[in-house]
Amino acid sequence: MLLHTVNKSPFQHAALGSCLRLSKDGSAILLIEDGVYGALKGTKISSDIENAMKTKKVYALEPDIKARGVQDRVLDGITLIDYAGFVDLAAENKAVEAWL
Amino acid sequence: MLLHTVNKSPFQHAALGSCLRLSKDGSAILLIEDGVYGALKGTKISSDIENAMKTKKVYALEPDIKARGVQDRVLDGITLIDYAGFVDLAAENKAVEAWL
Amino acid sequence: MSEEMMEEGGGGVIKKFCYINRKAPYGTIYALESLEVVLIGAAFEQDVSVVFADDGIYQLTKGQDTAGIEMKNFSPTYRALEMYDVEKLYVEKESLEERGMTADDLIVPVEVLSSAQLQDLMEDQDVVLSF
Amino acid sequence: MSEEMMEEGGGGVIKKFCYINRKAPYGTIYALESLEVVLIGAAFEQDVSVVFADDGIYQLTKGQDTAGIEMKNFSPTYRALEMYDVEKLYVEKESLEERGMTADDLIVPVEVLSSAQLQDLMEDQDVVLSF
Amino acid sequence: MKFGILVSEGPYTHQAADSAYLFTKAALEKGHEIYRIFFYHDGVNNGTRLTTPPQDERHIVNRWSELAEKHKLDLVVCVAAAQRRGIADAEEAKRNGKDGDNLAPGFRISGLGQLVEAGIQCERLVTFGD
Amino acid sequence: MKFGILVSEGPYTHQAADSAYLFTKAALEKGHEIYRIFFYHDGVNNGTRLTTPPQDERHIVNRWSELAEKHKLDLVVCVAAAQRRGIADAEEAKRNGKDGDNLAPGFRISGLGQLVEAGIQCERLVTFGD
Repeated sequence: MLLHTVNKSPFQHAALGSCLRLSKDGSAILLIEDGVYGALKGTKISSDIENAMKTKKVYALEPDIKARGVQDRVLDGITLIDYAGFVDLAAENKAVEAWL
Repeated sequence: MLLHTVNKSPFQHAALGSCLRLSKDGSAILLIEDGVYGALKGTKISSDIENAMKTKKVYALEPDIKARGVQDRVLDGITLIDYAGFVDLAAENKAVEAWL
Repeated sequence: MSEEMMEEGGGGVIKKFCYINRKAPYGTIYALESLEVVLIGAAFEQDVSVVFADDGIYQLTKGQDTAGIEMKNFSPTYRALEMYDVEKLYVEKESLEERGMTADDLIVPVEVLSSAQLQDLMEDQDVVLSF
Repeated sequence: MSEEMMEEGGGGVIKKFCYINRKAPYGTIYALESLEVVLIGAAFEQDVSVVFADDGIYQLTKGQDTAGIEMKNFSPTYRALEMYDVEKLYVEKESLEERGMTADDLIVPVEVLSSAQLQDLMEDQDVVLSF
Repeated sequence: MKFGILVSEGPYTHQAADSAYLFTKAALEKGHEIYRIFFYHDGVNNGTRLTTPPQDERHIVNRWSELAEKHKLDLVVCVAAAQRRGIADAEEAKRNGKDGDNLAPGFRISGLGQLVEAGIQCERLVTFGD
Repeated sequence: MKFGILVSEGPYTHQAADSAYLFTKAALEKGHEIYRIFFYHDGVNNGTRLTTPPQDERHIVNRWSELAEKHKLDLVVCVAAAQRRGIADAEEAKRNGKDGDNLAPGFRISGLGQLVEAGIQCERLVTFGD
């Protein structure tokens, strides 16, 4: 499967929406940089990502989460990883698609 | 009143939405660069701009419209202007706010 | 560099300056470089308002820890704005709500305004700088 | 510049390369510089697919006239892709519909795929380059 | 009328630099005064003389230099933004111990105060960015 | 595993350059090979030696140069993108009639073919951009 990375805020950009629409069930989605705002509870897009999590695995880069001070708001079921974990995900999946 | 400029595609960015929400009735909105995609008929955001046109004046920069090959799709009621017209609008309004 | 000579170049004019912050910190540099303008601008003794809307409110999130991305955490600087006599900080209510946040989640005291109130505030400005 | 020596550096390997274009032309340079990669990449004789989705479909709009913004109109170059043996051009149906467009509005013949078909196509690739 | 222009993005990558140039030219043609053009964020990259765009593309940097010479424009590159991005005149380069400089003719490097001052002095400040 | 990295944005303005660096470092620490790091679009601006960021900020360009020296990395700046944006080594500068150059140590300028070739040779190509 492909690893999909999303680095844009879902409140400002359509990138996360496009990724969710065009990624296959069973694939992995990694939220990085401003993309980590998509990993949070209680926002207007939380239900979109919760729906996606029924069929896809969602990760968020912990250094980016902590930088933004949102570590206490991460949705249950999202796996936090560090850069080493990002490298592992890239290696485990067949190719990496960046939703720029 | 303020002149509001929007230079982002409404399909990729939230800038046009923020501009419509935070600009006052009676003010002028000028679509430039990729923002001109917001001036077109038959798109999923056409009704948003049509609603806005009930209370605000909407302009689009013709050189940007033509560059993108969309001159035949512009919504009725949107005024096309050139750079000289842009300068006039900036001069006529009290200040210019760019929705970046 | 003739900057020092120009710093007081306003010549007694006082204008209403509004800085509008709509972008999140760290993902791009706009938030940091906007703050640098506000700090420099404070020396000109204008009537300054700073607005945070859309993702700009994330600039003020408490508990930022940037060690893991090797960038400087500049959020404490917002607390210093008061010392520069930049005291009018506004946050849009709708932007907070969309993100499930309240003013309590922010690192500095702010005035929360509705979209309609913010429209009035911005309409009243002489100079609007957007970042 | 040792580029010429490296141009054939593939050493007989044939991979499935997919270029994904999701940005409009002219507002940013990504569309133009993506096209430059596709043209250079054609010399490597890989199995190339070019996908246009989201605002990327605007790259292919007929009737572009850039004289008024003093930029080069690069849309005719998409017609030249065939001569470089880049023949698999795909456009997402949903992206067209959201913009009120059909394949007839585009400057080159393309295959229109649903989101689901595009998912399958992308999942089948070895290398995905996004612009 | 007295205009100030803020350019926040670099050449070629975003259209902002083009829009700012065409707006400035149109304002001058209409008889307005351009008090200052301030280059901030990646906008400072408009001020490097080392670009060599393809022959069939507009030369954004030279276009600014020529317009500045013709109309005596004040093109100001923000020093703090320039230091982060590697834009330097000979004086800046020397001060920072660099063995080269790249500022284009017609541009000068100065502080952020020049932007605020333009906001005070100009009747309109128009921003082109991303 | 053999990785290629594509960096599409310049230093400081977008986090992409930081993310690419931290990913590369983590990959090296895990024993992977970094076949090449290719700088395209504004990413070419990572390769200027003229930056002087504030003392309390990371030095993005020097960080690349140091990592390249330590791990013998191949840092390739796209020539076409570099010409548009004013990044040049001594040879490029001479060819284009420029009176200066600014390429940082550890970087080299080459063609876009180097990106495609990295896509062919590497088991994974990871893009950092905007």
